[in-house]
Amino acid sequence: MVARLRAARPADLLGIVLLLALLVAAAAPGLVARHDPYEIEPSAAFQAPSAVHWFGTDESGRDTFSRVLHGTQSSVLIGILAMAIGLGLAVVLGALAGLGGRLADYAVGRLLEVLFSVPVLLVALLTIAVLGAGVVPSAAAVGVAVAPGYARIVRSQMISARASGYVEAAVVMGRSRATVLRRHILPNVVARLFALATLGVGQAVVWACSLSFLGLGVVPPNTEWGAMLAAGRPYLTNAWWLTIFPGAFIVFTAATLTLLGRTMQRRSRER
Amino acid sequence: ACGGDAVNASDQPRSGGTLVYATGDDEPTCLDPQKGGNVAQALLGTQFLQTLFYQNGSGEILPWLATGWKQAADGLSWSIEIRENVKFSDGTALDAEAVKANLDRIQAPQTLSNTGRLALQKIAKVEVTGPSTVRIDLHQPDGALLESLAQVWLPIESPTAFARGLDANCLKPVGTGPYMVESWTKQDSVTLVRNPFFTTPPPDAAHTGPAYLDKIVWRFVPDGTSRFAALQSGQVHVIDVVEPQNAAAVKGIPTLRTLIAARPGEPVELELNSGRAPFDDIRVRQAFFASIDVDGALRSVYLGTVQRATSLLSSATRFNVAAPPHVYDPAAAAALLDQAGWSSRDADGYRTRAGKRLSVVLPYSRFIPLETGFYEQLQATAKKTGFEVQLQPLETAKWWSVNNAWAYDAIPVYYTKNSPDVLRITYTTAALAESTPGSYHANTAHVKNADLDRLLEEAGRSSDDGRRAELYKQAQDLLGAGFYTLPIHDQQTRLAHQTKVKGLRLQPSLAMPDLYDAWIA
Amino acid sequence: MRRLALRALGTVFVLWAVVTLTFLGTQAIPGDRAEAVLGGPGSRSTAAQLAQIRAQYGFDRPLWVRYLDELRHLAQGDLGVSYALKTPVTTLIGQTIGGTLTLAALSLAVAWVIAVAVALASTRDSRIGAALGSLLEITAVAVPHFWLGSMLILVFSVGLGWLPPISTPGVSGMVLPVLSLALPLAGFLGQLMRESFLAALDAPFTLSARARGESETRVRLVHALRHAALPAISLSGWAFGSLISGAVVVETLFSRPGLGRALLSAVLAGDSPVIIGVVLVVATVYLVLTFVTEAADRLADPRLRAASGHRAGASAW
Amino acid sequence: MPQTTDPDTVLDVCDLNVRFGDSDVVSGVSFTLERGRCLALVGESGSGKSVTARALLGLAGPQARVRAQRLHVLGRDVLGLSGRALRAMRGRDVGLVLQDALVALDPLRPVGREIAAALRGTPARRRRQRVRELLVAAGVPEPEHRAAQRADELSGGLRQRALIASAIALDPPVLIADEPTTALDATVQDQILQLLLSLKEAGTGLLLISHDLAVISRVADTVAVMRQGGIVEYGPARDVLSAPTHPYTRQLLAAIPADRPRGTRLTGGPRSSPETTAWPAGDAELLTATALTKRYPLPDGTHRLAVDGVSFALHRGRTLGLVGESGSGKTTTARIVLGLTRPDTGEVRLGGQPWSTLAESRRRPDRPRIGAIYQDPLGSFDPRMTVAEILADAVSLGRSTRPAGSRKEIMRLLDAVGLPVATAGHRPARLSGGQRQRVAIARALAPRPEILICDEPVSALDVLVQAQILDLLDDLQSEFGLGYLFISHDLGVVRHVSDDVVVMTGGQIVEAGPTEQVLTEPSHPYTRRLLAAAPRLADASVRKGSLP
Ligand SMILES: Nc1ncnc2c1ncn2[C@@H]1O[C@H](COP(=O)(O)OP(=O)(O)OP(=O)(O)O)[C@@H](O)[C@H]1O
Ligand SMILES: Nc1ncnc2c1ncn2[C@@H]1O[C@H](COP(=O)(O)OP(=O)(O)OP(=O)(O)O)[C@@H](O)[C@H]1O
Ligand SMILES: [Mg+2]
Ligand SMILES: [Mg+2]
Repeated sequence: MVARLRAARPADLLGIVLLLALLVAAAAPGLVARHDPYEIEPSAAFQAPSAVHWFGTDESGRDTFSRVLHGTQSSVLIGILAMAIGLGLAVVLGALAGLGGRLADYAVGRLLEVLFSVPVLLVALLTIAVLGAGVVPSAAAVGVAVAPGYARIVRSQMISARASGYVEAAVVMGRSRATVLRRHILPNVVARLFALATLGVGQAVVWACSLSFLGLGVVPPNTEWGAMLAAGRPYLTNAWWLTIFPGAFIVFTAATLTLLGRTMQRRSRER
Repeated sequence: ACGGDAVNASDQPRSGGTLVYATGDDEPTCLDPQKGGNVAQALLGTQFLQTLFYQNGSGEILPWLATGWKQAADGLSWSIEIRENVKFSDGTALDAEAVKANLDRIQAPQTLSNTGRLALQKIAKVEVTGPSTVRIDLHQPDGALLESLAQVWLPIESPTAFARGLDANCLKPVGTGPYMVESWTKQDSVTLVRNPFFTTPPPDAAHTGPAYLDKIVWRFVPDGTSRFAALQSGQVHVIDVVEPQNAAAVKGIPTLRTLIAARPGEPVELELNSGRAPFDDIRVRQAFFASIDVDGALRSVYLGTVQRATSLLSSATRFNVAAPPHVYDPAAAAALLDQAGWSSRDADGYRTRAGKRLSVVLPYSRFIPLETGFYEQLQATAKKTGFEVQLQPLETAKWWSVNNAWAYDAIPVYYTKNSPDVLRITYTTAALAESTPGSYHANTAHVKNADLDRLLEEAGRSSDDGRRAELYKQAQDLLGAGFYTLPIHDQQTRLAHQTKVKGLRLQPSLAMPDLYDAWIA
Repeated sequence: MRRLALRALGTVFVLWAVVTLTFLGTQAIPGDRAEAVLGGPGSRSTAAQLAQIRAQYGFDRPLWVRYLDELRHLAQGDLGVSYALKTPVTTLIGQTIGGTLTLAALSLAVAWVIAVAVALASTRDSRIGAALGSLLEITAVAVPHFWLGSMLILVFSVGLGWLPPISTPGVSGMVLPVLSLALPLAGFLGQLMRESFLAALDAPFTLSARARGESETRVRLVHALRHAALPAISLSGWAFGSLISGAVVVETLFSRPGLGRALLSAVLAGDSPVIIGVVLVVATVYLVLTFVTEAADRLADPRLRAASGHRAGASAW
Repeated sequence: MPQTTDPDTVLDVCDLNVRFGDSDVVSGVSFTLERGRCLALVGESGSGKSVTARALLGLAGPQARVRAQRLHVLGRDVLGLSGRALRAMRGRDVGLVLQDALVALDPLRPVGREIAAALRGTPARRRRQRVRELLVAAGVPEPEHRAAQRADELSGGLRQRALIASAIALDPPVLIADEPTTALDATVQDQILQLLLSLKEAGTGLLLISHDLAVISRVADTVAVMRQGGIVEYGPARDVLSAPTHPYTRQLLAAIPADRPRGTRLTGGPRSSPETTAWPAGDAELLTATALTKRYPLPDGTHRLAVDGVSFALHRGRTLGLVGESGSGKTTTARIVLGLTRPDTGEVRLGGQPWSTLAESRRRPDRPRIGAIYQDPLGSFDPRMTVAEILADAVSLGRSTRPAGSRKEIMRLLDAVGLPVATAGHRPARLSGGQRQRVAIARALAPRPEILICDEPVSALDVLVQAQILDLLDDLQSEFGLGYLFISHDLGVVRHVSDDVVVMTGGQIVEAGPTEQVLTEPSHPYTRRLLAAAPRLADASVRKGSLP
């Protein structure tokens, strides 16, 4: 572990440190944030950032720092959930196309083309329109919307794994299709997807926030970043902190995860 | 309650120019307010449509497209004189036939009028009695008839234009106002130009003759931040639906000014569905009101720019009776709930009765002028007493469905109307519309009270102001004692404009902006 | 010839499937369709009115009858009339498509210019420079459109007063919307390009170009850039599609009339003719663009002209 | 140290050192080169040959730290030149033919343009003509047509020649050719060497880099043997190749399989396995292939006959060599034998039983009887598995439960292929090429097969490693009585390892028989052409006499 850490580049280390910070914020926001994120205090509304309220307070006098920190949980949860849904669908579709023979491949290929030609956001909007607003619907919407993109990747990875030398070597050694799939193809594809998923969580967080901005995200008073942004943005000119900080956290989280995902991609390529 | 910039005498009004108005209200689906009938239509319609009567700042009815009127002794018939030599902007003449055509049209079901139709419910028939006189026959006396006919939702439009069909009329209604519709680019803007046939300025206008402005571009800018930024950067001249924080900011900007006035009717209020549990119990309703800190919310969310409403009628409506507002009193609320049997609490701190949580469904929508922060504070304070408030942000159409289906416990509403008769429309048993389920019902609080019905019916029939005042007071007291409605703040017209825009005023009947006198310095 | 015919057939199939999916999607939106027609603030519709509308629009017919009806109309080129706006969908799309396509095309172009500039400026020599470059890209990708748009408004409209916060037909009104869309995309394209640009700079053929005495500028412009552009070109069709999604947000933010905003309000209002019409148009544009990017791909990469068959698709979104 | 006084001296290098980070990749290298002469740099992979060459042009890379007492090209000090002067020098004074010809030309541009890019100072209208002349000079047929094609539309040999054409575009007095013939067919290799020789005769000073001593012996006047960044032996080619003084040079020479009879060891040292064989003697037929044909559809609707009427048999304890130029159908034949490709007609029988006609599920139980090793061993390993896991998987025959004693079996396999136990924990990607090939062999041996199909198993390895692998295969054969199908395009290797040999071209077998007979008295003209082109040490008699 130490040796591996030493081999890491500064950017990787930065990614890891940031991720740890993020995880702490998601798991135990109370450790750092001293205020109750839901506690209203109308008389303390719109206070600029200060020693007491690091990120200022919002229109209900709630502490923005606490809210942002507590928001990590739902935002990251949405990101992860969306990714899980998206990748889950993608693996099913991609596996069907990559391993299911020509007909299945053709059918899935057409389906993906169809899904690709429908704007991502529309798929998300329709999902929300059907499911209603909330954390899970938000995640489902983003997941369903991004699934075709990942399905394409999974498909091509399945195909390239299937055509790889190691699969051929396994066939020559007399391994059955099931064994080859279980021991070689799936583990290799899934290992790559892990990096991809990390990249995707960041983007999913961003997408989910966009839904919130359009008024379709998480139901108040949930401390999700997108919802906070949507609520704080009207006060952009008078209380900039309500827009800047949640936004910065979205960027920060998405960037951290992207950084990490890229590191993992590079590592798996180097291996 | 309303007013305009006093036109500075040293500034000579200047003709010409294009005024850009950015509205934050929804884009109408039809420019003809006879169809449907909402505020968005009224805002635009005020610029190119006019009514038979005009209501001035003190609530008096003045002639406008009508020149005179006479009520029969039994109160069941009105005869109205129509102004002569008035032309619609398509060049056709206004006459008695045209007025009858309009009143009939509003009542016809295929017109799909809502606001107008409700206002004319008491009309039995309209008859042309001369080239410039009509007679309106009623089922029962209607003290609010003239007030109704002074609302832009009941405008007099060109019957020639009606012949084009409902949809065509929606695109380009033809009226007698100072401007006329030139074009409508959906989801962008409506362009209005000066009406060359215009002869009928509002009675309290600052000038006569044609409007000053060549053109008005009425842009739909739903995003409040962008709207205000556009005003600040000089890109637009006037904006409406100015958000409180921006209204506060205008005070520090010398080139900008606000123009804010209450609209008549019922204020923005929270109504409790007394038709189902838990709010079928008056104690629970009372406890709910006592567990909400309205004042605190208004002060913080609205930065003190909005006054608490104290009456069931807007401060701009005649006969409103100020009552002491409900105060935030968690202790009293707790006591009431204990009495009502909601005495135990569950793990999340919410009150329960017989294993059922004290839960309140509150659907709201963006078009109701209350900020998200207000709902959140309501939710947070009510939680302390043990109410679980389930907020449901909904899109407009969905919100109406929920409303029509009675699927709410508390619901924010408002009703714009220039008459205390609004109470009859929204609180009588008839307004429950129980005979047709899934239908619109104005009685959102589900009030079913024969005494109240009687009071409001009589008030609606009466034309004696003294009697009306008495009846409306009794009605308001009765409603107040029932804890159905929590008034929050008056619905307002909230404009901000460049100081170089002069002569901007509001028409008192509905407090709609009127750009007839407006000019750009 | 045969290939073209097959392709045309495939396109028709995709469009049919898109319509079917969207139709089913819109039908799944809860709520009364008649309410969507009468809807809008203050609709206050009576049951009689709703029933009237249901009969008039045929909402009470079975799903498959409505579906077949929809297909029949679409096949005749009739996109129907918007429930909410009561305008023919073709008119509505005609009014809005230009703005959205211009916005998307300009954003794509600007994103490309930025990405190419970043790629050309990047080297392996300076670690700090490289780290900074990739940090900027990663950050750009992570910025939500609407937040970026808000920040741009705050700085350039409210603060400096240089550019209008709500869009105008002129150039100045385009700058902020285009930037809001282009910067995140530039980050994405930049990542793609810079990586393959550096790979190309390390490739033996650039070494041999240097060994021939070719200048650094020539090596970068003539050799490396073309290689770097390949993955970005392949993804541009996809990127254009994603810009349409971004347009929903940006058009709302900057109050621009456009397909995106039309789509958003249609979804919110349950206005299925508009949803289906817009999606059909967007899908068509997407398909045309895929065709164009494939052609561009072939132009930029002659290897594809020789090899038949299809290449693996987008690697990320 | 030689001094630069001679005006004929084109390269003068004294005490060249190149560092990457904290590792010295080249240290203390010195040599000179004169006009019309050829200096060869030989040595194993990674010994610093290419870095030395690149340093001469100032192209060692931005991370490289280059120091030297003298680094003179045509009397000018490269280290003191500005970037602009360096660029002016490249191509004009020194031409460089890069190691990887297959990827050294921009795949997106026609080769004509690539060559024209080197033609600085030539007026634009003259360039076309000049490119044509250069292609002709480089021995490219149909120059007009070729100039319009891109590198990947050309065969390896043509690419190599196009690359040379671009390097000699400005007639530089010095030409550096880095492994110009590696990975080429013998016939093509021969053509390239002819071209280099003619350049040398025309007065160009030639710095030739290769790890192939046979190639060097044909062209070089002087040889410098490099090892681990330094020159271990430097002198006239004849002396170095016939009377090597440094043990390393001797090792290199001994490792050349060409003309070394079957069974002689290439690495020196004793056999690792006991001489006694555990397998019954006798000429048992393990596998027969009869009249195999395979055709592949082409994009234009026609077909290519990849394999056309191929028949042969594999015997216990014997090796069948399969030679032929690229594209002659060797790999396709191997895949048919392995049951990966179904032949259109003809049949493969395993131990007299049907094999190629079986359904895959029926074939599976007998699969352990045939093993395979490939040219690219790395690609044939699951990248996530360590060596131990790979071998355990092979030992357990794919059953996930590990049989008792599998660990011992793994150790035995590692030992059999001469790998240290420590390698068990590594992933193959971290091993050297030779080690990887050993792992591949160990894996193939695990199920105790009767037959090993080896498709170009040593083509990617350098001579010394190649020698080790060939010896290992030889040992294993005598120990276990394996029958080998050994595919290679390298006649020298095939000659060394095979008992019998078949020669393929265009999918057909043109000649077959015992190795010595086919390769000493070829009857088919194609075989004769192949043999004539095969490089060998220029003077075999000299070499034989000098061997210890
Ligand atoms: N840019 C570089 N950075 C770090 N190390 C390098 C670089 N280029 C070459 N090396 C190292 O320098 C050593 C010598 O490399 P070089 O390419 O000169 O070997 P070579 O003798 O040409 O081998 P081969 O026969 O395989 O071509 C190798 O160990 C290689 O890993
Ligand atoms: N899957 C395939 N589809 C189409 N053509 C193929 C396929 N596999 C091989 N070929 C063609 O069949 C011919 C024989 O190929 P094969 O790989 O057997 O040659 P080879 O002798 O092994 O060549 P090399 O020495 O380059 O490995 C070649 O022309 C090749 O292009
Ligand atoms: Mg080398
Ligand atoms: Mg081969």
